[in-house]
Amino acid sequence: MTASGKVVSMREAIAAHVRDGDSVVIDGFTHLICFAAGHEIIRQGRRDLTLCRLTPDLVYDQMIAAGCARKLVFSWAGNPGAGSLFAFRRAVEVSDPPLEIEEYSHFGMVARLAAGAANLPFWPLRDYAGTDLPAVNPQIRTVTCPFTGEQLAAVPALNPDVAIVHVQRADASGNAQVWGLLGTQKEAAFAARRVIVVCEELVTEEVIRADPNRTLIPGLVVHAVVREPWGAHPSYAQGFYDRDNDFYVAWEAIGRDERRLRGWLDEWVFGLPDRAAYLAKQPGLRERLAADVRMAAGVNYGF
Amino acid sequence: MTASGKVVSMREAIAAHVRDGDSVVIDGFTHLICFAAGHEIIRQGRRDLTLCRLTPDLVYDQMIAAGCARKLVFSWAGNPGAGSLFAFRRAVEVSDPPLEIEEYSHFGMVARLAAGAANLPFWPLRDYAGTDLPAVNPQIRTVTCPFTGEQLAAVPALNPDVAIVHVQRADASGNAQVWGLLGTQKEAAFAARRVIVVCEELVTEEVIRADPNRTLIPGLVVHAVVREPWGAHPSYAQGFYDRDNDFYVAWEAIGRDERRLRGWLDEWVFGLPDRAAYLAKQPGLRERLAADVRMAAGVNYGF
Amino acid sequence: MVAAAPYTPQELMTVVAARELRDGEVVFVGIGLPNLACNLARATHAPNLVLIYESGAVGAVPERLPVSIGDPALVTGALMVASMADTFQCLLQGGRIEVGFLGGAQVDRHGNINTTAIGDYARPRVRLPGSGGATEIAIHARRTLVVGALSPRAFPAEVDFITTPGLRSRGRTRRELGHPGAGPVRVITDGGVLEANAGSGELELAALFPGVTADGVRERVGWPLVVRASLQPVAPPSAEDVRLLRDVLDPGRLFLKR
Amino acid sequence: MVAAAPYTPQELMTVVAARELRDGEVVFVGIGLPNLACNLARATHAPNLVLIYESGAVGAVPERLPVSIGDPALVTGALMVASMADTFQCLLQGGRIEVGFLGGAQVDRHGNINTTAIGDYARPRVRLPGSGGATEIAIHARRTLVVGALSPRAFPAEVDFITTPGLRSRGRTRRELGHPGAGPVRVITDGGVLEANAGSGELELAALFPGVTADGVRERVGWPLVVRASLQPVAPPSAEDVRLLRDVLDPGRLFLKR
Repeated sequence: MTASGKVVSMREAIAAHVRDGDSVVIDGFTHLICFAAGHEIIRQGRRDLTLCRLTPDLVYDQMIAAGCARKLVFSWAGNPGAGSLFAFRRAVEVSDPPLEIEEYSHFGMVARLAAGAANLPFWPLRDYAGTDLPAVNPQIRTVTCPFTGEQLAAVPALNPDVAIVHVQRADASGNAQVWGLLGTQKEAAFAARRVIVVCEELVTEEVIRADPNRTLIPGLVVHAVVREPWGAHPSYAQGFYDRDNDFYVAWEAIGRDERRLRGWLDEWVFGLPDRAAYLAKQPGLRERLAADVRMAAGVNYGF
Repeated sequence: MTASGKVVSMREAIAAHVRDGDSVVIDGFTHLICFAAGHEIIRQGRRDLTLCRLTPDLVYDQMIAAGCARKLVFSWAGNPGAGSLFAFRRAVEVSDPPLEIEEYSHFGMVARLAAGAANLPFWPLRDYAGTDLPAVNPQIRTVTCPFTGEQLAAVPALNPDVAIVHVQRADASGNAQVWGLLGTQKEAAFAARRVIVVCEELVTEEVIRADPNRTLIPGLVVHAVVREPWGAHPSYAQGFYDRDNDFYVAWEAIGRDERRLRGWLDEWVFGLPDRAAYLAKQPGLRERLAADVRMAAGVNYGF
Repeated sequence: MVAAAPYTPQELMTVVAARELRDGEVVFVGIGLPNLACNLARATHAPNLVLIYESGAVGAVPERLPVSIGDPALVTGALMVASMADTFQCLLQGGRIEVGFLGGAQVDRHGNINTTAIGDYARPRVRLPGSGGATEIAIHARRTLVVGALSPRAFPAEVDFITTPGLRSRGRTRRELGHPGAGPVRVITDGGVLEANAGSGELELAALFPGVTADGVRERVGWPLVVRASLQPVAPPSAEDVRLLRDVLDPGRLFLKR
Repeated sequence: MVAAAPYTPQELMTVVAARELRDGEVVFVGIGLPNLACNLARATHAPNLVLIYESGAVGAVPERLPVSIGDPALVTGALMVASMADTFQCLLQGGRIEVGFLGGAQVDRHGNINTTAIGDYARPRVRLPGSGGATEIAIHARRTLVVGALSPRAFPAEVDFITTPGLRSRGRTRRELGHPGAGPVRVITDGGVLEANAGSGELELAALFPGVTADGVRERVGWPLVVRASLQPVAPPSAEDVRLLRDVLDPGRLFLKR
């Protein structure tokens, strides 16, 4: 795959790589969650997706509300620091049929993605004994150590059809650099069959090569590169913009009311062509959330 | 443990933390191999050590020649880019009793240290089928996946008594930052019962905190911090000094001749009190090997 | 004598929780009130606490109260950002965490926590967020602290769903289950402190807040709570504690009710 | 016609090895001559080769010939430094490597490689360095190339010790052993190219260097080597190839004998 062929618009990336019925990870642990990709998936009307992530967050709540999801694979489904994901809760508590769920703890989800990335069928961990999680999830099993005879928990590899990872910067081949919290971006990218890298800045290969220890994902596993500044809002990008906590708090009232949520989707997702329009609709955003400057010094790679 | 109490001389660190009979990892994959620590272990006359590392390199050859080692656990015992480790070869081919060996491939050794770091008793990997390694090493076993029924290779955790890791910079608490090749420094430090961090530069905590993504080893697992500039020579430290390839080449002739090797140890290890004296004895070293400047730009950690 | 500052039970609960931490300890910090208590401890008697968040921030020194456990303020100035795999495998499973600090939706007689579902799992009356990292934190931390306000609903005799194992889970002890940590040694509530009885595997009332009676606590707990013969007194928060909580740590009242 | 440059068999072997690589491929580079061949390919027909070293350097563009696979020149200007765990688990075991490029001390009839010991393992006549990453490279790379000079000792019918599995190991095929990669599809020697016969699992002579006869190769191989009916001709190195090898890539003759 030539590098230049990888750089596409979000619309093109989603159209080419996300299909009805796919398992999808839009990764990010609080940090670098690509809302722009989730909104484009909603706009393109994808159905029957299996959405996977440790922390579904607001974007999966929006995708559930928009009818994209058949199943959720997760470990913590809340509105971080603010409360509930009400579309998720309705889908589990009252919808008929309910949203299918497959549930782990964070460590279990990290282990599943690590196994997928490593091309191992399972991952061993010391977890779950005495809890009710294995009783409701037959994918949590045990494995016996061939050296000590100990019984450990085991979870199966997660190899999603598509991983969408937002990063601070990438080159046209998809070599991607991230700093701040790393989520499971690396594991998701290595585990997935198709990888879309979304970046705040599209940089030259020289920028990447100047600091190779910052590269989290090599371009050789990446299928599409999308430049989408502020594409993670209301999540954040360290060094670019802060989390929009006001929106997370506001989502409580929006999400709780099904009609209001529908109106929000109509106005902010279906009613807009792309992320540029989403940003143009919020003129004060940059001033309110743009990151302060706290530069780290560089290091010497000479020899 | 208070931070200030951790900063000691190499002599103190080895005296306090390396004991006869210990299993020891002096880590580093070509990069950042702490010869200064190996020489101090020789000077202090440690015996019956189990030396563990993927690539034993010249420093383990020297330690074997000096009689420190009872056993070697490894995956590639050569003089990288130059030839053989002759003290090792003699110890296996002709010494009576021979040096005990326990042998894996690189992946197996990485997996052993990863298991040790993660407090797992074993690590699964797709490896070794069809090779003779399991026949000579009963620690290479198999494990069956509880999901697919596949049989995978398994290696046991390696939890050395002591890990000695050389790094570019650390603070007084042992928070250590590394760039360039990472070896298995992180895994060795987390796997070991006692950890000695040896640094090119002892920096303030503020330097570490300015770029937290560069921290490879947190101080909370570190027992001693030694400031030892050029402590990895003839190995190298990216951004500080190049590998002394001339010495690696010269070692072929020194190592091949047992008497000459003994003479080398007398002159360069037993005959010197410490690394400062070793450096003083090689006045042109800095000029010959000091690294060029190839600075990476810093990144923004603001929010 | 200086008059005690006026304070709410929730504020005292947070202060008492903070007092449980010793300076220099390595703490795995859960979301919500544990986060606030840890940052209060760091601002008062324990400036060298090493705060570790499941997001991978190690040695965080947040300049503002982190809204979530993935707040960017946890990264800026931290000692380390670990990958989540390293955080769970090497730091937590590796036995490096001295204290796990959790909030709980429901805590039962044996210290088991339910943050998964109220009612039937398949069709719950209330679907809660789930484990997050709590399951493994409570298994691996050398000791676990839990903080939560008393109510019969929050403290049932037995939780509907064990998300996070306590002192005894479905009849099996931690030793039988192979859990390395001591489990929930103390549960700090807004009326007093419950403490583990290692023999019975039950939580018992060990300390009372000023103005609260043992019966007042028992009314808000769903099992016949054992009350220790000699209850420890609990000192009210200092004026400085209250000032820090209200003016510095949580001025926006994200966690503390007015 | 331009006269062919004078060259040594070792130089031609290196050039032929380099020709096996297609531009843009992802190559896991072994120590020694493979390293030289990969860097020659990158300097000639395959500028977009992605060179990956087991040390963790990904997309290396060394400004000098790396002396070892952990040379600092592999890091400066690389696309990525991966941890060794990620290099072996995610890149290699993850199936991301198109070509594994190995040198071998001993290669047998079935392409098995011995880099462990000549003679008895417990008390070897010659103790070799061991596997390094070769065992897993040959298992996981989609195809493996091996480069090594012919001699009866270097090409025995059966190796004393299988460090690295070939096409068939102790009677079992790669499929039976569950190996994902195709194994050693070609062994480039200083007399010609041996190629895998998928049916028999044997290496066969498929191409001859100029001036070398099939019998000349058979004399230096320890089993009755199958010679294909139609042998491919091997073009001599270009003057530019020879210049690059001698003046640019290995001026110090670290790998190439004079």
